[in-house]
Amino acid sequence: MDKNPILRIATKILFAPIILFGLYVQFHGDFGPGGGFQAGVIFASAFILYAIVFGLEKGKELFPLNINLFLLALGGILYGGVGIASMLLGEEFLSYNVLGTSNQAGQHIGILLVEFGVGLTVSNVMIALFYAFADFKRSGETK
Amino acid sequence: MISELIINAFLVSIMLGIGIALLKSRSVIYTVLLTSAYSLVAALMFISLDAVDVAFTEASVGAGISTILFLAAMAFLPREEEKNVTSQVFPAIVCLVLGGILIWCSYDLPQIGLASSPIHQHIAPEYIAGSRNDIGIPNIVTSVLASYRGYDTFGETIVVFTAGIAVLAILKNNKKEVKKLKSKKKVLDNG
Amino acid sequence: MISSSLGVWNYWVVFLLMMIGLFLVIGRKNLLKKIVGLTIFQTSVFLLYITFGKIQGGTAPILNNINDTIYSNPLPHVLILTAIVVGVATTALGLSLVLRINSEYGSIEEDDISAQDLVDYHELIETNKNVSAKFKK
Amino acid sequence: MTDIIIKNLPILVVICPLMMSLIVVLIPYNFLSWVITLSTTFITFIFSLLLYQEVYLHTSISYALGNWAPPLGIEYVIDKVSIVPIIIISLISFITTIFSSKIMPAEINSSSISKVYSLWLLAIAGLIGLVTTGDAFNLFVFLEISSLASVALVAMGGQKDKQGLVAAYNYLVLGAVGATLYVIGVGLLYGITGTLNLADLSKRIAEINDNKALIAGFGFMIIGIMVKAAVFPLHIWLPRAYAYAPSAVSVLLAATATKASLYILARILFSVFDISDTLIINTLQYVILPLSILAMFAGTIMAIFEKDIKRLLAHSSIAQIGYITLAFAIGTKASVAAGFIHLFNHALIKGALFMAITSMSFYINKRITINNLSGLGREMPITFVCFVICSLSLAGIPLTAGFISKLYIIKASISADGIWIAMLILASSALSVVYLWKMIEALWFHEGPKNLLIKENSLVYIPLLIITFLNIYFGLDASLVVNSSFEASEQLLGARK
Repeated sequence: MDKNPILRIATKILFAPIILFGLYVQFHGDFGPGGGFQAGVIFASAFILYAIVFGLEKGKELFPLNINLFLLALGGILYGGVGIASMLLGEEFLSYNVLGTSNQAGQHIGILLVEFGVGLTVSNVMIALFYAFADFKRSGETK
Repeated sequence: MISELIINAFLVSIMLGIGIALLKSRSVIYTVLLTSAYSLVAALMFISLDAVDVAFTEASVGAGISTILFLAAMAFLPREEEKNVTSQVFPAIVCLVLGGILIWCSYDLPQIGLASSPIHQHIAPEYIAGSRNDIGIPNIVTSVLASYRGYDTFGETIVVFTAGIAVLAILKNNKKEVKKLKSKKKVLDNG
Repeated sequence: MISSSLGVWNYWVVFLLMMIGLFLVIGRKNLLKKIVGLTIFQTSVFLLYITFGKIQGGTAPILNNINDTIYSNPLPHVLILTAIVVGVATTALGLSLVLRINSEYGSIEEDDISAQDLVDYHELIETNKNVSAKFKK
Repeated sequence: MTDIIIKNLPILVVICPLMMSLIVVLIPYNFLSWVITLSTTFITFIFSLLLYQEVYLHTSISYALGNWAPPLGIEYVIDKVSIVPIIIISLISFITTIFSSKIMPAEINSSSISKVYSLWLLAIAGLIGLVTTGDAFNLFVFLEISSLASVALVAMGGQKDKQGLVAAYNYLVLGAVGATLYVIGVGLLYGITGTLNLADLSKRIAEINDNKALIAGFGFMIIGIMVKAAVFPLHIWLPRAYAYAPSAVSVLLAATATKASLYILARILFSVFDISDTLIINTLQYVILPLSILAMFAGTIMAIFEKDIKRLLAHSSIAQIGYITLAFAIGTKASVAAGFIHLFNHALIKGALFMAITSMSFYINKRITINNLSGLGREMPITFVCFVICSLSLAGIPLTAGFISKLYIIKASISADGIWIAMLILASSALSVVYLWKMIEALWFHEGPKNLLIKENSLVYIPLLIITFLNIYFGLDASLVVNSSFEASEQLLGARK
């Protein structure tokens, strides 16, 4: 598949807009439909498309496995970290009110961070799942 | 309002058709594609039921990523399902009992779209008011998801994380390494 | 009258879809088909929840500045967002297990697998019996 | 700082393992990941002890997550009831983590150890979260965390024996079906009441009378949880999952996994729904009671004819779960208390038995069947003396923890006019001696292989010694367990009667 010029060029053209759309969905989730999950999946789809068209090795060069694993945990840590921060500031777990100057500002900051954490974890898990499934072939073949 | 219900009834009938096709199909790729179509129709149905966020997620997760995973897995799996040899009477009875109970209780379920039923009166109005006043975010689903029930979402992030780690741990084990490990271990042969 | 019977039709089809999903899970012997069934089963449950959340004449729960707007119930939407992601997590884990089972057993049919397991189990008991008999003298 | 900790204790017992699981996965050194896991489980145990103290000061703690007052937000409820399973899970997970230090690297290849410890912590956190939550849907989320993590842990057994994969698959599919049935039940109840908070739900259910959807919702919730709790005949996933999991995982799951679900079962039966309601009384009397009695005998008889030891112990677990549900089904305060006592004691007993048997597989690279147990008692005296003590405890011999729980179950059933139930319990206990004796006989009275030179590893047997000591200690001085259980059942049933 990596020989087909139409697919390669189409992928190169599409890659950036998909990421951009992912970012839009991520940060526009407060105002319209969207949020961390959807954005995470869209992000992941860009990298999966790249890996499908250019091959898994190229995909891994673009997005290495160890960074993938790190970000995968980081999303959850970010989410939990927001909760722990609010706990340290004297409120209950995940009460965002204390994070900002006013209650509403705190809620905004909290929701933004939390959604970002969700997006990070979801996108990286999806990429990791795809890598793991696509990679399975090779460990099967060497047997 | 009738038109909405007709659209719903139409979509749900398509889903029923896909479901029956799934029962009959023996080819794996056909099954996977039908599942994807099923999710897509479900997403349409969610839109017509006002659940835009859910529709978005179902379309991207259910019809998108799930299908990619199914297809990626299918590359290594047999293409055809073998004919069942054993009897399917017992599972069929279980399903019929389940469906029977649900249909039996469906008359006591709130009528679809009735604004006076407790589900719409009890907590939901507080979320709608709170989203405007306490949180200040137009998308109520986001404010409930991330703030009111933020802990559920945290749990869900953890579920996704768990699945990711689990799949990595399950698929990444090389047979060779296990064998090396076994020989390294103190092997006490009884024979 | 029409609206209520259409509504009941809606419920009933959702229940039928659940039955189809559950039947695929417990009635089929193909491991991949079981996971497909699970997806169908779960998606039908999502439909049930979202159906509960609908209000007649309502709109999507995104605030606008028009007064007297009726919003559909956002809570079921939130729950189902969670459940969808849980569902895909289950699917992914199930698929990874199916892949490994296929590479170990060479089949994803339940009957084949349990037949192989039974042979292994008897072998295990038999070989060990001989071993201990040797030691007992 | 301390007041922050005290204030947030209900969430800390869950968050601590949950957050650390995210960190452990990034640790490249296996030993370090074990150390972190061990300290996390230890801290969790300390937190749960502090929580125990707090609960007995305040009788019930409600913790509103995100500071949204329930039923708007999610609520954590710790009372004298839920503290029992929290203590069980955190205690057993700590002891089992010590046990896993040597066993885990022997069975799982080194590249996945840190992931396995991450899943290990996730399973523990999921179970504790399941118990602490006061929200019906949050319960589902934590149910899924714990079951996905346990499935993955069971699947790790597939590195040694391919049957582990099938066991994990069946566990996953049946667990998912159970969870989905539970979600249907919650959905139906939510549809008619409009709330997800368990306390609010029970208030609103009391106002509704004669609604078919209520009955159906109750039924689906109960069936879903019964799948997870492996109540007969929905137990079919359990024997294989326990038998083919890696050793340490078998111990953890056998001792904790079904306990949390059993607690949820009790909680839904008694505190969400009204125990004096005919629906509940009928369910207890005509569904759960007969199923429990069947479980007691079916599990024991399956165990008698089983040759694979881990499977044998798993079958015996089904019988023991039968005792617990039987105690719940009798439905008096004394019997529910007896159920909680057995919940605790069975975790200790089955944990110890699995630990003894699986520590053998550390020395002998084979599946353990009744035949290759021959003569090992003298080769591994420490391990198998502990095994014998805990077997006696399982059979219910005086001076052991198992005796106390049997005593209270029988006492409760007699006082509830169920002499025949007491007779059945005694009969099933007598049958359980058959399979226990079969193992003990093989261990101590059969001639064994001569060329074995086993040196028992201290890190493997110390946790076993601890847990055996607890078995004896709670057999001699059961006041702590008995009092906590009676307080728990008082709180669970007292409010409604």
